[in-house]
Amino acid sequence: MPQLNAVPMSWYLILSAILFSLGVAGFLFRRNIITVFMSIELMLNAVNLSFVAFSQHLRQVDGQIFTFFVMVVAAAEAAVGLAIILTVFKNRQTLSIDEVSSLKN
Amino acid sequence: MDLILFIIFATIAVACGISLVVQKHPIGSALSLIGVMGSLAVLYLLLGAEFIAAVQLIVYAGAIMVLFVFVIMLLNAGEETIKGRSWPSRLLGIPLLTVFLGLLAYLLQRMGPSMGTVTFGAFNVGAKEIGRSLFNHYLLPFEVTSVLVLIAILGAIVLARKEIDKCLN
Amino acid sequence: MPNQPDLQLWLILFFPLLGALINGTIGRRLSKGLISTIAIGSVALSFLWVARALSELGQLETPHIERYFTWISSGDLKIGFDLSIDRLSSIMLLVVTGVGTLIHVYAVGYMDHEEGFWRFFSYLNLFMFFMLILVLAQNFLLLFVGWEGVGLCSYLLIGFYFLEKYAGDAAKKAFIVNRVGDFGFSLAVLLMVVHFGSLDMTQVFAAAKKMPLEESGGVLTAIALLLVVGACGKSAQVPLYVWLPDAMAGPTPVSALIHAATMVTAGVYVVARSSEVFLKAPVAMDVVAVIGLVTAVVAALIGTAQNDIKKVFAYSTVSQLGFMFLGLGVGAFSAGIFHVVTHAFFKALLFLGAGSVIHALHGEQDLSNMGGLRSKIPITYWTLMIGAVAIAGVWPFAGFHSKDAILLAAHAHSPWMYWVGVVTAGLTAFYVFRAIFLCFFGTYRGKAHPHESPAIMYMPLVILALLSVAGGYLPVMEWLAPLYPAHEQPHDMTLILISVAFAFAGIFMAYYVYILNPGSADGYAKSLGGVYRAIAGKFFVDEAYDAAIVHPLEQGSRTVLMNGFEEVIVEGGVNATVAVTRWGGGFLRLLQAGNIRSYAVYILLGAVIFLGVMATNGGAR
Amino acid sequence: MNFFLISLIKTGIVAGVFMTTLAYLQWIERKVLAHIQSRVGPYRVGPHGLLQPLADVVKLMTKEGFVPSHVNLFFYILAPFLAVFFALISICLIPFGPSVEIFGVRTDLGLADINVGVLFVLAISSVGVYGIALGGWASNNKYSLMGGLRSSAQMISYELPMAIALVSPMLILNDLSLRTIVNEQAGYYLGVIPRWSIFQMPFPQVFSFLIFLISAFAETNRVPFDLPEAENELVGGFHTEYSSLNFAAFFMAEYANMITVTCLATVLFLGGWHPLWPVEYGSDFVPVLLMLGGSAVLLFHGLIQPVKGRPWDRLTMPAAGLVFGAIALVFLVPVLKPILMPIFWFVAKAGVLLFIFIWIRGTLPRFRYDQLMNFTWKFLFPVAIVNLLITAFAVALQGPKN
Repeated sequence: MPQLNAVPMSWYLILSAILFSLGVAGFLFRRNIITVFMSIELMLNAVNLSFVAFSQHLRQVDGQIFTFFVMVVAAAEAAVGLAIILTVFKNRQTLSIDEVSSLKN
Repeated sequence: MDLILFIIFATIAVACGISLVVQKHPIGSALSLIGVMGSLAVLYLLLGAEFIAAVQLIVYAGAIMVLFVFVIMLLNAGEETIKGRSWPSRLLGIPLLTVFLGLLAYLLQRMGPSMGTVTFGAFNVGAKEIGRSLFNHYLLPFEVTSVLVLIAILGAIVLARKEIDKCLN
Repeated sequence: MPNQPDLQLWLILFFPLLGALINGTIGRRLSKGLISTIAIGSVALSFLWVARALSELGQLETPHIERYFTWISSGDLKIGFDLSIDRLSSIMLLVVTGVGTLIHVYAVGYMDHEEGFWRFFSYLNLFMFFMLILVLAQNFLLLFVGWEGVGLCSYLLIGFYFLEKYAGDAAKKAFIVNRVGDFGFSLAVLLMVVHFGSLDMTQVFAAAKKMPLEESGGVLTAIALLLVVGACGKSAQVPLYVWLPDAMAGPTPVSALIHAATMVTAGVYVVARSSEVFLKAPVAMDVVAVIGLVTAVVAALIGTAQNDIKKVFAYSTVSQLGFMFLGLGVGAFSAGIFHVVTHAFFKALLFLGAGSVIHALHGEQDLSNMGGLRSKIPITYWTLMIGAVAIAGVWPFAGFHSKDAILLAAHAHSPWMYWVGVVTAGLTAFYVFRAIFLCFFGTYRGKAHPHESPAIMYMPLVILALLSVAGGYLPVMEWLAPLYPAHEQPHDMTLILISVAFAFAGIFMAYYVYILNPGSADGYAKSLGGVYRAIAGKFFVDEAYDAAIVHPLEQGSRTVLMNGFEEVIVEGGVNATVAVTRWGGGFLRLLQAGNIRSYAVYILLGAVIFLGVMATNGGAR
Repeated sequence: MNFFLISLIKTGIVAGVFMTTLAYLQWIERKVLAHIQSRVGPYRVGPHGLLQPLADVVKLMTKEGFVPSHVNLFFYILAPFLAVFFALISICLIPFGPSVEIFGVRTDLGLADINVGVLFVLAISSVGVYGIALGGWASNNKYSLMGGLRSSAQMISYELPMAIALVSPMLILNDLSLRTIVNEQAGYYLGVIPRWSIFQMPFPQVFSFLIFLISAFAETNRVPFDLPEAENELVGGFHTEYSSLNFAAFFMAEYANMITVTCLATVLFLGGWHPLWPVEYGSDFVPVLLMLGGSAVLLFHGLIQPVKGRPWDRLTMPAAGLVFGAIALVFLVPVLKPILMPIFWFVAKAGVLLFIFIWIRGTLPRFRYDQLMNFTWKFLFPVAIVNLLITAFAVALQGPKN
């Protein structure tokens, strides 16, 4: 048990690994497009966490810069992806990812 | 102190993550994702990344997830229906996932001890440093990202304009 | 180079380019007056700038070089965008811009009724631009740019009436034949790069000069011969002369400017420019001389049997170029350049005169439909006459001086060349005056109503006529003397008299055949029989080329390339690829069930494999 | 532990004051609206209606907390608490005054001060939308859903101009910590013009202040942007289905947001606790004079010339007048001065802004939804951007700060 005011670096990484795997699980076992999308966001967050942890470990800003970029890209992705989801729902009246299996209906 | 905070918020994060996966209703997943993000923001603070923590709240929790919730409400997405099958995910999903986790755990425990510990305030990065490095060293990626965002905006408008109008009135 | 005035030589290039751009882009909307003002103005401006530069430079003991920027820099090969003026290029500059200006003025009148006025003048200005690059270039690559550029412009202008098939064909012919020469030229340039590691003329020539003879022999000869190939292409020498007569398909000012005065002399210019190389390669010199002589004779012979007035002058151009090459070949570079100058005057004059005749007859070019125009278009008549006398080499007209300089040098080199040259000179006189007589004397055999050309057309004629009269007294050779090793210039009066006599003989023959007893020509032709047919058929060179090169090429590409390579290898390969792809796709399609979660599983599989590799060979440290 | 103790005390004080202000803000609003509409307003409960808020609270608490059927219970309960939580939390970041000496303890007036305070205020206000949106969605009612959707869309849209309007003073004051920002605004031009960021060179931030104010109206769902609770279109908007304490929670959230936003505006644009004109010109006596004037008026109306039909006034008004006088005297005590003056100025500025809020509610009609969106996207946003650009250029021209 380390002293109270110091967190082992690896714990952060373990946490991010757990979150990432949770995201993967969500992606694999959920059928709702939106939920799947959110699982992707969860994975991104997990990666961000390890980025920031490493930037702390290496005493460099770059990790946080990458996190920043990841966030921006995630925002863009969310905008477009949700728009796509809207369109899909309009065209097929379903959000189940297994039914959306052909490019044209 | 740090350790306690870390444990608290890590637990919250993991719990929310699990609930994201197991929640029946998308809104539930969305809220649990927000929970994850919030606790991650706190962890960022612990890691001395104030700016990133704030941006995490603003961008992720404040903008992206609002969009998610908005869309979920808009489509009034209900409980998900068991229709269609994906044999690969059924057969390979669980084993692959376990193997994945195992490998990650192995690698981590191998590199873990050499990593040392994090104490709060050891290395704080404020907005100034981020900005400096962003606008000097990472200027080109920044500009490119801005273009990407512009494209995304256009695409979103083109894709969803009619739908949103229709659903709003 | 220090302590030299900055003359902004680039402006010389810039004006025509600007004119070309303006006329080429928005010319369609401009009025004819504006277009012609721009075109003439730009050329005149660069003429004035050349004059100013030369007056600044004075004696030009050392060439004046202006280096602007590094154009190509690969490894230790640095090629700059450098312009230079030395005594040689100064003369060429004056001729090009001066004659060019006159011809532009003339063209305004000549092209007045034509379609694509703006197009014509933008091409013409573009040609001036490239020609000036060619002349001003300080390194061979830049020179090559100009070289190709003038080729392009001549292609565009020959094919100006691209709706007629013959124009298009002529253009293509000129282009393709020139390719042969350009290929040689580029090979020469590459050789220079290989052997001298530089293309800057001063460096190259310096290197060539101090290259010891034993090793220089091969290389320099090779370079020189390749240059000669290029020059033959551009200056229409045997065996590559065939494009020039067809090039008459273009408008007459073009024939005058490009295919008589300036572009075709580029070959001569290049040979003279790289005289250092040639002096170290005597073989190449002899080749040049022989080529020139053969060209002169052949072209002159063919010229005697042509009925198209422009064709006649075209062949005379070829033969005159032959004379120039003869001069170069026998080492009389200055004489050759001198002939370039004078020839630019009187040949431009002849062509413009012919153009004015054609203009007068509304596009009639056949000598057999002319005649008796002396009284109808007097100015044209007199100027043309002066030109004819000049080209015939009658004292004291321009042609006399330059041609006799060449012939004397030839005699000094090897007498038989002199005799052949003299005979050819006689032939020249004969066919030129044949054309003159058929055109202006006797009775009018045509139907159109001839009318004198407007002043804008005959003023250039008059100026050129004056130049052809007095041009012989320009101190060109003295000016060039320091550039070239002085070859003995024996003012052997007898030789001069002989050549003049031959000239007069030619004139008299023409007079006898076509004036004293007209119509007798056919009789002589019959009596000559096969020879005449051969001559009239241009020695069937074109047909020979067709049979030897063009037809085999077509057949070869049809059978070997199309049926063989294309269908078997290319299509076979494509089809094989298609088959493989289709088969593989058919297999892989089973994975592409369109189910995103399945894809996710595959991705996860990849990630697991990656992590496994990392874990096994101990990454992540 | 001293630190924890102090912050505990401070938190307690702030919380108490904040809550009371919330309660009385509503009373003040009703009064002001009433007077705008030439009514009297709440008057019966307690002297001059002063106990009205208490009565309201009691009423709300004693009502039956009715939960309609078919609601998603968890979120239905969660929503109001989220709203209140996010509304209350951001007050911790507001600095009310400089660091002062109280009973030998030097401390900052204000709870927390973090380096990226502005960003955090933004973050919290942007998260605040969930309460309303969820409430609207969870109560399983189309009007509420509309309200929720509208509020979320509207809040996202007004985030942008608000954030951009916040950025430009940041550029000038070049720091993100609210306390530093206020300190940056200390001092005067020519000895009289305060260096608040709405006046501060190189480019006075008047426009960004206005933009911030307007988008603040939208952020707090106030008139003229109260689309989410537009009575005449969607019965009660997102809180149609709510009653008793949950309902109260939403209202608390709204007023708390108002206060937070006004405090933020004060800190960012109006120079926080810095007086309007220098102390040497006697800005210290402003509160005294105000209070004395107020007490004089009260005493006059209470004793000499009472208003008809208000028997209680004879008692209450003089009493109030005396209280005012006492307060005025308190302001004169030199020991308390360094603590009270900054707070007075801060409260004064925030109060003026709050009054403007109420005033506008009493004056302007409600926007239509498309007008609302067009307004932010086609007017506010571009203006904010242009303002940001101009500021950036001005700052760049001015060169680096000392």
